[in-house]
Amino acid sequence: MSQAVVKVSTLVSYLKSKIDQDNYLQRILVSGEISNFVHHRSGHWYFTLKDEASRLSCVMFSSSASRSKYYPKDGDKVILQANTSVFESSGQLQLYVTGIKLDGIGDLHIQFELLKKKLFEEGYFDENHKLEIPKYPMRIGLITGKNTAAREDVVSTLARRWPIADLVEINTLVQGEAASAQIIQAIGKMEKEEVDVLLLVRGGGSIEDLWAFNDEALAKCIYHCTIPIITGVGHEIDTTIVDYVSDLRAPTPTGACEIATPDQEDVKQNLALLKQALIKQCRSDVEFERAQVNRFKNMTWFISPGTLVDQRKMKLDYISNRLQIVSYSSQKKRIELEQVSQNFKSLVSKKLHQVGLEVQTKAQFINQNVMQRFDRENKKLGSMIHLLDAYSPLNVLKRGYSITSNSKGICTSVKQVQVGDELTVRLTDGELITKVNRKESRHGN
Amino acid sequence: MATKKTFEQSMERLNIIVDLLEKNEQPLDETIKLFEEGLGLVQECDKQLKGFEKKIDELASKKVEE
Amino acid sequence: MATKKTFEQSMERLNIIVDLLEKNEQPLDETIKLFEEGLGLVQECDKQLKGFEKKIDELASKKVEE
Amino acid sequence: MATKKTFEQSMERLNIIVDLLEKNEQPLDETIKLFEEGLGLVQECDKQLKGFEKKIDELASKKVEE
Amino acid sequence: MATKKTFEQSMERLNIIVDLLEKNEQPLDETIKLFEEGLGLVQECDKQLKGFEKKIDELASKKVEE
Amino acid sequence: MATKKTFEQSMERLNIIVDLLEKNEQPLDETIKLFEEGLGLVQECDKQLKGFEKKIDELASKKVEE
Amino acid sequence: MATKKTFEQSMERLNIIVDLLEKNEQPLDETIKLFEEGLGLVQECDKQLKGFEKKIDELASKKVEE
Repeated sequence: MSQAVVKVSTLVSYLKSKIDQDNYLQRILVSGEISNFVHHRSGHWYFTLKDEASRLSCVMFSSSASRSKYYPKDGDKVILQANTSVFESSGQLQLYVTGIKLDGIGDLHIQFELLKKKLFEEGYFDENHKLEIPKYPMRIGLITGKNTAAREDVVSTLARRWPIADLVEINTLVQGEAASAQIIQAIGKMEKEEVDVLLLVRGGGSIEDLWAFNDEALAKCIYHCTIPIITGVGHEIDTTIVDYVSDLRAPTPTGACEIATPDQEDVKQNLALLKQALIKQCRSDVEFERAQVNRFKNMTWFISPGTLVDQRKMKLDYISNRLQIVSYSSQKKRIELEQVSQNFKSLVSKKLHQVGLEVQTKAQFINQNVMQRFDRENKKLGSMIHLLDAYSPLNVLKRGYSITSNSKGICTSVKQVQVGDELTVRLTDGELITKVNRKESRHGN
Repeated sequence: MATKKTFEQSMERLNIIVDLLEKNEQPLDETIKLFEEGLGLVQECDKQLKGFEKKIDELASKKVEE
Repeated sequence: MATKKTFEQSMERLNIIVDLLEKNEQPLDETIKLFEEGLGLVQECDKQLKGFEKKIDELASKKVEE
Repeated sequence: MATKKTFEQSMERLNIIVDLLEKNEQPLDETIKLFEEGLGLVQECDKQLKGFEKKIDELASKKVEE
Repeated sequence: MATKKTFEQSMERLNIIVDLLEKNEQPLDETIKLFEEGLGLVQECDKQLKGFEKKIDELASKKVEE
Repeated sequence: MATKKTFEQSMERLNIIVDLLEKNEQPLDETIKLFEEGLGLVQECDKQLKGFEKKIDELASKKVEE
Repeated sequence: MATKKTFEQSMERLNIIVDLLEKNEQPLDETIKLFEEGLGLVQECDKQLKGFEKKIDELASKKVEE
């Protein structure tokens, strides 16, 4: 065995600390039957709680026992409120009881269940009928017993949590036969007081003690009450009819006050948060808009509005330049004009030249023609002269012939001549003037 | 204005205002108005909360009388 | 004129004006008018916003004083 | 005449004139008249633009002063 | 006579003259007359063009001065 | 006589003369007469042409002077 | 008698005379008369031709002088 050996006290101490630290084992409710009940002279109660299978030893110290309305006896079936721990001296597991009450169904329990069933069936517990509890009540009604711990709990809780609210208090009996009637009356007064919320509280007790809160009339009064009512009757384990019919049930009077009120610190914090949210949200909204405005402010148009004109200026310059085309127009016209002018001048001089040539040609032709004509006529005349010369009758004279003529003409016969006649004899180079001396006729002729 | 409202109405209104501002759907003018109103409500509520000390004294005395 | 507009109306109009100026299709006279109006609105919005900013600062700082 | 025209009308007329001059189909007298008119319109437009710029500068400087 | 004609009318007449001269059907006297007329028209057109150019220069320089 | 003729009439006459001379059918006297007439016409035409040329030169140079 | 004849008439007569002389059928005195007439015609024609030539020269030279 290599394991460490511990002392029993160490083990017990360890066990005790384990159990004490377990929250599930603290303030638990346990049911069972009492046996071996001892009321010690110190005021502490010692007993055993058992059921069919198990048993546990219990102690209820005098501080708790003295407050208990119930006095236990062996054989009673009870419900305990207790913390679990180990009693070190005996090493025994023990319940340290803080509250005790009778369990089991007695007469009152039967009545309670019947009334609960009846009211439930009649709709008095209907959730839809329950009024809403105001979040920030400024006028809180409190109905409770005078000088009770429950009242003190409520008042101190209110002072701590929500001192702003006005407390309207009506003290009533909270136990006994007259209690429920007083409470009904108090609720009526509270309605007149116009409180925002009404607390109906009472400390813990036996079912008999709390019986006033199981009253049918009170339940109906609470049901019809126009003010939201929070009940805090008894401790956690105690449930009464008013708890079912009220608008909200708290486990304790303190709990009722806590439900009815906000914690002022929470509210202050909440308020601060809301304020921060307000400022933040508003700032971011304004900042967003500021960005928008700055965007506009920084737009080209507003910083250098000249850009609005630039485009138009360029257009104007462009068109103004294009207007200068007008000089091109005159240039073109000038070119056209010069072309026409040159054209017609050259046409005229061409014409003059052409006509001059024609005249010259004609003049030349006339000259030539006329010259040729002369030539021709000259030649013709020349040939005539030649022919005339060739056929000239005077040619025979060269050969020695002569022509004799008298005054009557050429003499071809002697008969034409008389002696004594004067005759002209023509020779090739002149004439002889002769006189006929005699005549001789030739025979044969 | 806010003084006539109950604390609860003021708080409710404040929450609505913060919601509206968070949604940010209202025009800027409205935002400013809401902001102003909200801040007024905060101050009003704050004032009420701070006024409790005086009141607790009154309460204490009242209790004694009963 | 612009003073009677809410901030949002002014901003909306500014958007329209800036769009128109960007397109630059309106006649010159119109451009001048738009520019003038736009400038006025920018100033107006700026003024309003500054007012708001101041107011927020004042209101927010008021908390500290109290 | 031209002073009663808006900038855009003048520019439109200028475009027509330039087109006519480019086509160069009108008689010479007409060309001169068109050129003269065009020149007048250019001066008019220039004047308007300068006026616009001046006005804008005034408005912008006014803005700065505020 | 020619002075009352527009540049274009003169040019038209000049073109007709050139056409006539090209057809070469008219007598020489007529040719001379056409030449004389044509020359007159050319001078007239030249004068008009010079006037036109001068006027354009004047108008253009006037623009610059302003 | 020929001076009263237009250039074209002279030319026409000259053509007739040339034709007549070409046919060569007229008596010599006639030829001489035609020759004489033709020569006269040539001189006349020549004179006219010279006159025209001179006139054209004058007109053309006149243009330059202007 | 012959002077009154044209050059052509003279030449024709000369032809007839030459023909007659060639045939030589007429009596001598007739022949001589014909011959003498022919001589006369020749002189006449020659004279005429010379006259014409002179005239042509004159006209031609006249043209040159001018």
